[in-house]
Amino acid sequence: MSSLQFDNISKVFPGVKALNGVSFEARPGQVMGLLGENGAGKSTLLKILGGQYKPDGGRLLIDGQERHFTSAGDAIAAGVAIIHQELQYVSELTVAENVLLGRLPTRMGFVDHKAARRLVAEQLAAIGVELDPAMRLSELSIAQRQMVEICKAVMQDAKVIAFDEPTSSLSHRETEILFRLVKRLRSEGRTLIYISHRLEELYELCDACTIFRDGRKIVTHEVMADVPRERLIADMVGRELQDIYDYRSRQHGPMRLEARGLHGERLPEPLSFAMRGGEVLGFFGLVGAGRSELMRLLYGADARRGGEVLLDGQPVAASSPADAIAAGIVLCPEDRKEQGILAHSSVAENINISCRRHGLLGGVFLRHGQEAQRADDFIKKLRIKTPSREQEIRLLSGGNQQKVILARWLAEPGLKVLILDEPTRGIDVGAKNEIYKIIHDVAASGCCVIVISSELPEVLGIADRLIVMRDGRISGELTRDTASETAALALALPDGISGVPAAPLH
Amino acid sequence: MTSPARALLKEHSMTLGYLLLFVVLSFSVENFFSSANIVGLLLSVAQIGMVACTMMLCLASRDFDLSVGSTIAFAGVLGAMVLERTGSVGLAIGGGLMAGALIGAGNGVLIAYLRVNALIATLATMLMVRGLAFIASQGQAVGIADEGFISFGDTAFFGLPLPIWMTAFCFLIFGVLLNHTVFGRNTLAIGGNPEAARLAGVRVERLRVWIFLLQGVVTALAGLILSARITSGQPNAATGFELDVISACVLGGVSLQGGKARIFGVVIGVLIMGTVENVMNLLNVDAFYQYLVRGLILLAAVLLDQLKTRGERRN
Amino acid sequence: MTSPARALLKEHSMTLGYLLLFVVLSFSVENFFSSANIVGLLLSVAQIGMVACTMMLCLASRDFDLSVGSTIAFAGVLGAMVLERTGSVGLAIGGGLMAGALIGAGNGVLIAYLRVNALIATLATMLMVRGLAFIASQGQAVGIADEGFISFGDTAFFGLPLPIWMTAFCFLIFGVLLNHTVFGRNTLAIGGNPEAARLAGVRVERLRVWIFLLQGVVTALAGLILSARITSGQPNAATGFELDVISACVLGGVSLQGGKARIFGVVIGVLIMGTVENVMNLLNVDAFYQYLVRGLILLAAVLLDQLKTRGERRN
Amino acid sequence: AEPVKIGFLVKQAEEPWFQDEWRFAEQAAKDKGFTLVKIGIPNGEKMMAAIDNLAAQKAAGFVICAPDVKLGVAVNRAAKRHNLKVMSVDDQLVDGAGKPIADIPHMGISGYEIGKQVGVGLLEEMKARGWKLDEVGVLRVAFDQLPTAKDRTMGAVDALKAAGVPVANIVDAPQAKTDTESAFNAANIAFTKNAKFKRWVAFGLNDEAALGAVRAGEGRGIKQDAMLAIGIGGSQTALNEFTKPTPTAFYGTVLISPKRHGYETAVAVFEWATQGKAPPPVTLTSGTLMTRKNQAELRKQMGL
Ligand SMILES: Nc1ncnc2c1ncn2[C@@H]1O[C@H](COP(=O)(O)OP(=O)(O)OP(=O)(O)O)[C@@H](O)[C@H]1O
Ligand SMILES: Nc1ncnc2c1ncn2[C@@H]1O[C@H](COP(=O)(O)OP(=O)(O)OP(=O)(O)O)[C@@H](O)[C@H]1O
Ligand SMILES: O[C@@H]1[C@@H](O)[C@@H](O)CO[C@H]1O
Ligand SMILES: [Mg+2]
Ligand SMILES: [Mg+2]
Repeated sequence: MSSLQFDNISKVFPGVKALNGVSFEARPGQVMGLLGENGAGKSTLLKILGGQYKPDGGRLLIDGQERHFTSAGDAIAAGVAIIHQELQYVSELTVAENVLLGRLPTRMGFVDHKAARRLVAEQLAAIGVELDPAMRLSELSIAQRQMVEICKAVMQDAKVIAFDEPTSSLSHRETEILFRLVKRLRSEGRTLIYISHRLEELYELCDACTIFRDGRKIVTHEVMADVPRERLIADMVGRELQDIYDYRSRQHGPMRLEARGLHGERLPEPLSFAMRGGEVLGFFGLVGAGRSELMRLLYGADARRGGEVLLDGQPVAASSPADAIAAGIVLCPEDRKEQGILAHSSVAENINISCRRHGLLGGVFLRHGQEAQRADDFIKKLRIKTPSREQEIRLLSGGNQQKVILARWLAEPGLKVLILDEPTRGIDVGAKNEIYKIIHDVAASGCCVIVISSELPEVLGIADRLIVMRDGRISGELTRDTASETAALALALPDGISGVPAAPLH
Repeated sequence: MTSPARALLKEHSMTLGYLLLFVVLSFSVENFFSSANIVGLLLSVAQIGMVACTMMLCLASRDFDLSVGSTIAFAGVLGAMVLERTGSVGLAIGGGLMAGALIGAGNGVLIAYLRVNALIATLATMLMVRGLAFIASQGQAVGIADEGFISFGDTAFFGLPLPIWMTAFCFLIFGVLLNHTVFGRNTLAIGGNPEAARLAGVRVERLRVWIFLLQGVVTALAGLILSARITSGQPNAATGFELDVISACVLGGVSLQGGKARIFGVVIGVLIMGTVENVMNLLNVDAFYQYLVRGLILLAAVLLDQLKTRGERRN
Repeated sequence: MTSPARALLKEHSMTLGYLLLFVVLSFSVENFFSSANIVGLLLSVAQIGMVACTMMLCLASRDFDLSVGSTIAFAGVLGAMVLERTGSVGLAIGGGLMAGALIGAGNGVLIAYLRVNALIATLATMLMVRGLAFIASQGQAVGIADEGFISFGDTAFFGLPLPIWMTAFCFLIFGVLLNHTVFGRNTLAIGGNPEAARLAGVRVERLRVWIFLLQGVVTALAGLILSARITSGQPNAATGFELDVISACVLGGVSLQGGKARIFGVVIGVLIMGTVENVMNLLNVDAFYQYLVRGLILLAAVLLDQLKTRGERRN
Repeated sequence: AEPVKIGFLVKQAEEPWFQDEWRFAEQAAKDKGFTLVKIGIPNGEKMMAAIDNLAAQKAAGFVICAPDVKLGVAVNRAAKRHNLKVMSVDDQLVDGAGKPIADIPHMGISGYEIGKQVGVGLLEEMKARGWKLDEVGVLRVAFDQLPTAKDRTMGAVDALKAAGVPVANIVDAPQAKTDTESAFNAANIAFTKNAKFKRWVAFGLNDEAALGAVRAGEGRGIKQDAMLAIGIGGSQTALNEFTKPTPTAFYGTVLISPKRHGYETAVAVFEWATQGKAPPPVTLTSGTLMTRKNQAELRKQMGL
């Protein structure tokens, strides 16, 4: 099997030095973790490895041999497989076709659909994923699509496999599967690269790690287990960070938001919950538990079959997101790319799209100066890494895009209820810490904050109270004092399954 | 109803809808259900049908081709001219097809490699090719006298003229191509998500050029057959043809956003277009009202399809 | 070069290119740079220019409108008929605009609420509205005798006829609308990512209906002005107009994928279209070669633009 | 017995001229007791479909104005195949070599001759106004993609040339489409290029083309006293000009009779199919110059 070496790699985009003389090496049978703040250049490095970008300088060596990839096909042919941060699938094709895209088996010139399904079914089974290879990707949940992507990479039988934040849209069960898979691949002697912002994961999987900051390599630790957590964080963000959740208990106000009997197409039964002003309410559950569905109903994004929402005792006629926003309820959606960003618009535009209606000149014209100022303020406040507010948002790193969407809602002046669906997905520790601070600040100002997260430590760390969902139902509620990983998981997992190894708490 | 049965019904609702329409028309419209009329109907959509096969691929790969009408005209004119000069049917057909291939490949290169917007690129070729057809023929129709060539247009096998067989053959070929070859699956992939296809090692640019090239060849073939049927190459033939073909595809469920195509749907789309036209003429509908009816039918068909997909989503 | 200067240059490269072209033509083509010719050129693109303003919005929101040509004809015919019956200029204009608004709103409702594919929906209205124009006028041009109405077509201010002022005014209005209002920004947003826009509080459906409605009104206005210019409402006016307008927009950098639009670009796009036509006629280019040249110019313009964006990406 | 069906296929159903032809053919159908089937055939493909369609309806024969005269062989073959009687109207069908097809009887105008009438009409009025031939610009609104359009305008050109108009005075204004606006734009440019002429005569393939030239002239101050235009057809477009309170530069139009064309051809095919009475091989109808002055009486004469 092969070793992988980056030698003095550089890549410049207009206004951004994404990589600046990065060198390190990954060996066969090793999992090399890559860490770094959002925009540090991790994904860019993988895109160079995958033949998507040409480096502006430096060399890429596999088994000591210099490689120049001019297309993704070259990289695949050289035995490199990449699982990209932004999922790359074709929704109208089947699981089997997606997995074998570009390499469909043929018989006498015709696609051998049966063989394709069999091959993929075998591989899925080997990994431990239950999926029908004949289903179309459009019918699957994001997590399932992610598993398909992983299967695709594994099936290339590559010598070098790189994972770019593979767990960001997986929940517990799939994460387990993935971990097992990574360990197996390592034992087969492949060279693995693993990017994640979740330190627990890195500790569990990686043998060594390399830390990036601002496009530069800071350090490579050859033995991951020896490096203390604080050290990793300090290397990454360039400063010390104590408790990243930074929980502060607050005084809760009177009852503020009540959802009564919300009923929608994908929920088996009507759901209700209520919360006080100043409260941070966590929603936990496995993928597909129905948390997003519930919040979309509340927000007016999906058609309601029944139920009502009361805000400060007054019914909110939210039949569309616009109505909800007008009432002070905002939602930061889970699927950033599909539902969050206006890809070709600028950072400033993405921030101002909603709140600008308050500051119109004569009720009609935009105040460009004010909008620019607001954008700059948020870029500074949330440390959004962008060459300017005019940069197209799609050119930002994933984590920074997330911050821009968050800024969009924090800019709402009449904010009363802030719903965050997986807000820290793909966000670095430093930025997470900032987001948690913001969550607490917003709550402290008397707003309701709802946080959906599949990261158990996170919800436990920041929420005052936790609602757990399972199969479209609310399966239980935990207060901050009674909440623990085991308690939450017991409520989230299907009956009869227990003994799930809990990730170590910080 | 059991779920697979329902799925099947949904899958083929358009087909069933068309069959129903067909039966109703057979009973209500005089002369509709006669072999002469059915043959006439099929002949009237032969060209559209052939080109719809490749247009389906083109749309499925998220592209667009406005130049087909001009290509039909040019291939017909060229074929007729070659025939006039050389008297060789082989050369005439070869020349026409070659021209189609070149036009298609040109479109493909412009769009795939030079990244010109497909609408503009093919609008430009549409103009240029039409210009060439006029220039080559000096604006005059080029007559065809060769009986061998003309027989392509009207020789019948088992009661059906050759053009109908050719169209059926195209549907077969391209159906297989779409569903059972790597070419077809990759076409859907680059339409559904070009980036994903590229990252999976699909040679996106090359594939797109091939699709356009095929489209050019098939369109040229349609043009040659048309010229045989009307015994002349006409420089102003098939104006507006492109919109008819695209409509037939979209009626058949091919998505303009790429990534979705079903050959069966396209067959139905083509038949709907032809049937409407045919019945209106049988019923002697006033020319002005024909516009109205055609618009309404088009709307009705997509609305129906739309309601179906909506209902589906609800379930 | 400093970076902002370069950015500015890049931003306006199309404009600079056009200005260069203009200067070159002024020196090389006899009669080109004369006030009479410039006025004629501007008049010849007045209708296209007006409709391009709203088409820009339509494309920016990732929609498409093929019905504008028919709407021009229908509004003109209707205006002329109302004028004939009532003798009231106000009613004629009001009626025409109202019809345009209805057609536009109809398109909008079909597309936004009933979710019919925009190409098919507007193709259907294109057919139906053209049919209505023929039916209303019985296929005959409807004469206009009212001097007040006719004066809309030829009264001149500061040397420029009213239609040109109207077009300039449209560019101004829609430029402001696009860049300096929520309406414009939201239009770009729904074109860029409709789902994200909806979740960000944009009332997507309503906005789309408004865009089409505006398009209908402006198109009807263009139709009325045209009828004043040619002193009759002609049911077969402006065929093929839709493609001209869309081409002008795309030439001006409006993306068919939605989300991108610049009013300045559209102005340039419209001017390029008009200038090419104008110069070819001044140079006495043969009608058949005009097709060729028009295609080539179209290609050249987008290729140039394309190369520019590519160069940019390389840096 | 079922009534006999006779088809009437025209190349541009939207054109007023063909609407009129149809109207008169309909009249004939009523008078003689047959059924008329009207189908528009904008191109060769649609034409073939329409003939098949007629056969399916068991029609006995049809009258046709084909989208292109060279479609003659195809029309003939299709008619023979389905055993249909066929007669051409307006435009005479020819074979691949350009020779008129003898089997198909024809009634129509000669585009070239009509064009000549336009030229003669212009010459006469110029003379009446005392214009000097070498000082007048001649504007040919051209649409040479269409053979009949070329025939007509070249007929006019030839008539003018024969009378002594200098070739250098003849200016082409190619229109992009056959509507008024295209003619307007084309004429505008021609005026720009030839500012030296203070007086103009103009013509085109139809009334719409002539009208575009007139409006363009007015926009540049070339009004009724400095310009003369004659259209072809005698359509509503022309009549609208004549009803204006003050005369415009739209001086006249060569009126051709849709009545004879529509009525007589339909009857001829009907009688041919039912009584075996073959129509004469060629009947040419002539045009008449219609102006503001003689319009009422002329139209009455023609039964319009
Ligand atoms: N195509 C591009 N054009 C311009 N800038 C880009 C492009 N791609 C990436 N960048 C910039 O390069 C820098 C590195 O981005 P990259 O995606 O590699 O970060 P990352 O480390 O993967 O971050 P994250 O953890 O948020 O995914 C960022 O500042 C980003 O904005
Ligand atoms: N577009 C869709 N089409 C069909 N079913 C869907 C779709 N999106 C979600 N579902 C299903 O609806 C149910 C609830 O999904 P939802 O996204 O609300 O869950 P969640 O708890 O938020 O999980 P996640 O972590 O994936 O966001 C799941 O069974 C899911 O598979
Ligand atoms: O095409 C013309 C038509 O416009 C009418 O003028 C009659 O003759 C035909 O040739
Ligand atoms: Mg990344
Ligand atoms: Mg969710």
